[in-house]
Amino acid sequence: MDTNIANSNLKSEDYFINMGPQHPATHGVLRLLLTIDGEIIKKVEPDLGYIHRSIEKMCERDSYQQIVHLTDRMDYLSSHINNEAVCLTVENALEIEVPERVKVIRTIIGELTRLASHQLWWGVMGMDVGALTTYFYGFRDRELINDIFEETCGARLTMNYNIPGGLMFDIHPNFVKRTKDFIAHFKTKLPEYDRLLTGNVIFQKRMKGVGILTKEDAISFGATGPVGRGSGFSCDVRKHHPYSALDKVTFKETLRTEGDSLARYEVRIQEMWESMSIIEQLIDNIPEGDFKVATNAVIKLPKGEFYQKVETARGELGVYVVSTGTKNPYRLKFRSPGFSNLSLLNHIAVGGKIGDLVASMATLDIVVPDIDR
Amino acid sequence: MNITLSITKNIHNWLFSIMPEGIASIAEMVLIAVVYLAIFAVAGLYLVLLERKVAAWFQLRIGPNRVGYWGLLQTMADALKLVSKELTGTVKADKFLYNLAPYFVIVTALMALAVFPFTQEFQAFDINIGVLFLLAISSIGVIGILLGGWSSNNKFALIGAMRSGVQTISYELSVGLSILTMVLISGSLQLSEIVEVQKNGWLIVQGHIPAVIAFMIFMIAGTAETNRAPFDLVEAESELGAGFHTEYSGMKFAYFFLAEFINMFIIAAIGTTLFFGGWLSPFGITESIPWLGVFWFVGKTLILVFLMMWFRWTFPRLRIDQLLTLEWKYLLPLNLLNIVLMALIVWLNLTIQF
Amino acid sequence: MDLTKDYKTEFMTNEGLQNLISNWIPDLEFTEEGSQFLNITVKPDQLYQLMSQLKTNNEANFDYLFCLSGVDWGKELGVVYHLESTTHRHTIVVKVKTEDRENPTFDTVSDIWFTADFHEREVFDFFGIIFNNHPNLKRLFLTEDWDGFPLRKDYVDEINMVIK
Amino acid sequence: MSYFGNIYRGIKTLLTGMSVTGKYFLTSRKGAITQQYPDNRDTLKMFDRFRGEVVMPHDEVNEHRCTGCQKCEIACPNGSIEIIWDRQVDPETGKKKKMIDQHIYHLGMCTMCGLCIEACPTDAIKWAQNFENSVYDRSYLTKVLNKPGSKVKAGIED
Repeated sequence: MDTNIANSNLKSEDYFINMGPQHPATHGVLRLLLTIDGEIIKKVEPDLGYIHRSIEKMCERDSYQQIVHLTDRMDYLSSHINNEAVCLTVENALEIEVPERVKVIRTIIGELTRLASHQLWWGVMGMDVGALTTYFYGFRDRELINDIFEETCGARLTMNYNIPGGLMFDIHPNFVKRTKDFIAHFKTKLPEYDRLLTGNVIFQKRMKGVGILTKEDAISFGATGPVGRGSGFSCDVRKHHPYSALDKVTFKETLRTEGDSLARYEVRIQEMWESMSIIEQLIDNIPEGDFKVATNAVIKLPKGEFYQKVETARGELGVYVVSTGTKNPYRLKFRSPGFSNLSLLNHIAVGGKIGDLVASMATLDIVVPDIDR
Repeated sequence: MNITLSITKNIHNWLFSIMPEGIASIAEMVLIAVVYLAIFAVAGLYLVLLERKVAAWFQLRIGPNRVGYWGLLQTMADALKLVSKELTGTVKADKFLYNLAPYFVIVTALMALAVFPFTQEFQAFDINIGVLFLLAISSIGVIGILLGGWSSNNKFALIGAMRSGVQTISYELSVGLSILTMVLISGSLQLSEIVEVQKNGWLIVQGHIPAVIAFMIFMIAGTAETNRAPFDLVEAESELGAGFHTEYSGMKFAYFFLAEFINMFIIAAIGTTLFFGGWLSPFGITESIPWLGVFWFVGKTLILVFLMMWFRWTFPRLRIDQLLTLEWKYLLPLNLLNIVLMALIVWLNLTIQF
Repeated sequence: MDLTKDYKTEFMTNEGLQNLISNWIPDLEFTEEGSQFLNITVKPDQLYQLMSQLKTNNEANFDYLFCLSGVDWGKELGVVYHLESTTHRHTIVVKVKTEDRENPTFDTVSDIWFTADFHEREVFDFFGIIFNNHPNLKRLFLTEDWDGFPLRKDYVDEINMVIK
Repeated sequence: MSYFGNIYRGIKTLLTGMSVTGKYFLTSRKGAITQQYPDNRDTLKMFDRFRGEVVMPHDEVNEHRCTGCQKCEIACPNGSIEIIWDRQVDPETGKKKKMIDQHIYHLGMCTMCGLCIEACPTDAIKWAQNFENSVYDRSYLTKVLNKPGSKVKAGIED
């Protein structure tokens, strides 16, 4: 059929569609150039840069304390973990040992961040496949985490709670109680997520076998986080290169072998359970001690190159610092998970329908500022 | 022209007494049209409000509560806003078809309303092929959507329109066949007579198993026919932006929007008439007060409307191929089986009669 | 499928890796100074050969390119590749440099690791480094008509850049 | 028979989903999570640490704690803080001393990172919880934190 049309003398053109930069499913200002044949996707070409702020160039001008707050604006849903990545880089380079208390608090808030990010993703995921109510249920639970952040860190999204050497201030007295309350609340709500969306026959049909990514391709594309793990690529930085207090807790790295959208979806749902378990292991025994160690007012990293990776809600965030021994980094590169994950969109979407593209893009969980750093 | 308009005998007689026959019947038709238009424009707006309130309650929200007491004037304000908005369009749009499309949709939606018996006397248009008329009218609406999507010269709109064509044509079969199942048991195409038949028990009770199956198929197909979630591929917000009405603004958009809600009301009204006894009260408890029929009719219809809203705010959207799979592989074969079953039941006199 | 198999370690120390890799190509520079990983500096014309061997060799098996960054070292422009093996869990850094600032050119590795496709476009966008045989080398973030390469050290934009 | 089994299982999952939303529908009266802003402005209380804007507290005799050391200005990543200072003769000691003329804060450029408040050695500036910062003109967002005629509290040295 196809070849007949191709061989005929009829003049035919590809049908281009501009999805975005303002489009409900592209979660921000991502623009996708689609070539389609009826409903079938023939090619997806992302066009980036609509909100590029050149954070890497700005970092070359800022001091190490100031860099931290810029990372809030990259992947704003894992802002705490991004902050942590920069702080860990600086602390490792200076060979500062931060107090146990700091490590534990960082880990707890990091996991709360992951939970909040996955809750938002779940809500938006449902919306992308057309179930609008999930959005509000996801946000209801995320609001509680945001309240915890606001009370302790002073901000709900761009928290900037980490500084090189520790934390900006100690946790709020209510922190432990609020966190426990939240865990107790969310344990009753997470099964509801499954009942509402996961089990739904329409949802299952929409997700199963859609956007398949094999393990080899996942590794080759550098797909990390739930995207990689949904394909069976064991890429959890928390497991392989534990940082902060993550070496003291036991948790399971969720791995699935199917590599389809449903696998990526279920990895995230499972990760929420694991994150809650990590928080539960730590919340009752936050060690006493200082919340920061004194650093010089002007931090100068020794000459050399430093690399630190952490696991954000989206995957592996790498911070690569080239230092010449001055108070500014000579070159600072963020290896952001969203960037690599987006690059495989064309690979998994070709041959599917427009609805499949939206569904698999939602399971990639793209945050555009993370890509347009 | 000898159509019986039986809405109120008094006005009919009065009009015919003061005017010659031809003018009087035209005047009566215009009068009734204006009354229907006014009632259903307002009713449509309140359906929108109901949808928004119901959605809010499903979603842990409060819903519109600023304009008027309890937000009751919210959709009125929206309509005023839409009327006062500029009508925009694309440069290369096919202007004639582009402007025509919304009227197709809204006119067919309003026309279908004419044949419903809201209560014994309250029916504009009691034709003996009422059910057939409904099916015919409801299939014209899709032409408006196709025209709108095609003439907008917008790629998203075109995809939406093509989806709409595929979807509506497929699901009309199921709507038609499930209605046919009920016609088998009622033995008439005239809506007022279908209601009369149900004085011995609503058809969903009379026809028991096949009627329940027919009702389920009718609700699914009816939801699809009105392009509502989970079958809202035509609009598919997260895929196509706004689908076929992407390029419409102001009042033309409002026509599409209103038509969607009136269509939803029509599907629910057909369901009420065919399955739940129309304006008949349960067990005849208010038979002595005829005008309460309107209350029962609207009440039953709203319950079905609520069911469709419940679907919408719970389920994810189907994909286009799954939509067709559902119709051609599940609903249609089941429907055909169901007709045979119903025919057997009617033939062997296994219906339940009170 | 046994997922725990991934954890089996045939981890190679930096010396082991150095011994292994130095057999393939002569005159590679190895250093561990000022970095937590083993650094290899390779000449541009040997880059592709080294990279494909790093991926395909069973003992090395660096199948995961986790970071690809362009760096402007002042006089030289270069690219730094961070590689990890998902089976053996060892890490290596490969650097390639050129002094040609007008027309810096390296071979692409996007056919070895698919992720390099986007990363190399990013490097091209910000450093102006051209990758031979890249399937789709054009600006990724910036507009097609952008003048200059912003992350180079000699880039000046007096209007938009705030210098402290 | 798996054909009918599929239909049965499918409908069951759909009804499960509807039961979840249905439950919330029935309890919607007390379950609403909407914040009725601005109706609840009287009862709305922000958390103590909430970062709304930077302010400089003054005591009742119009004295603040800012010595004009400019550490906040250096710490700020965006240049949101500008300090205009002067060396003036301290009337008490008779020595020349660095005094602020204006502590200018550009709220429109501030990213609420909190580094200035961390850097301040004399706790002269702190966070206020006011979050209603929208104004009709951008220039209103540039604020002078020290009040007119105010001076530094005696005995505060950096």
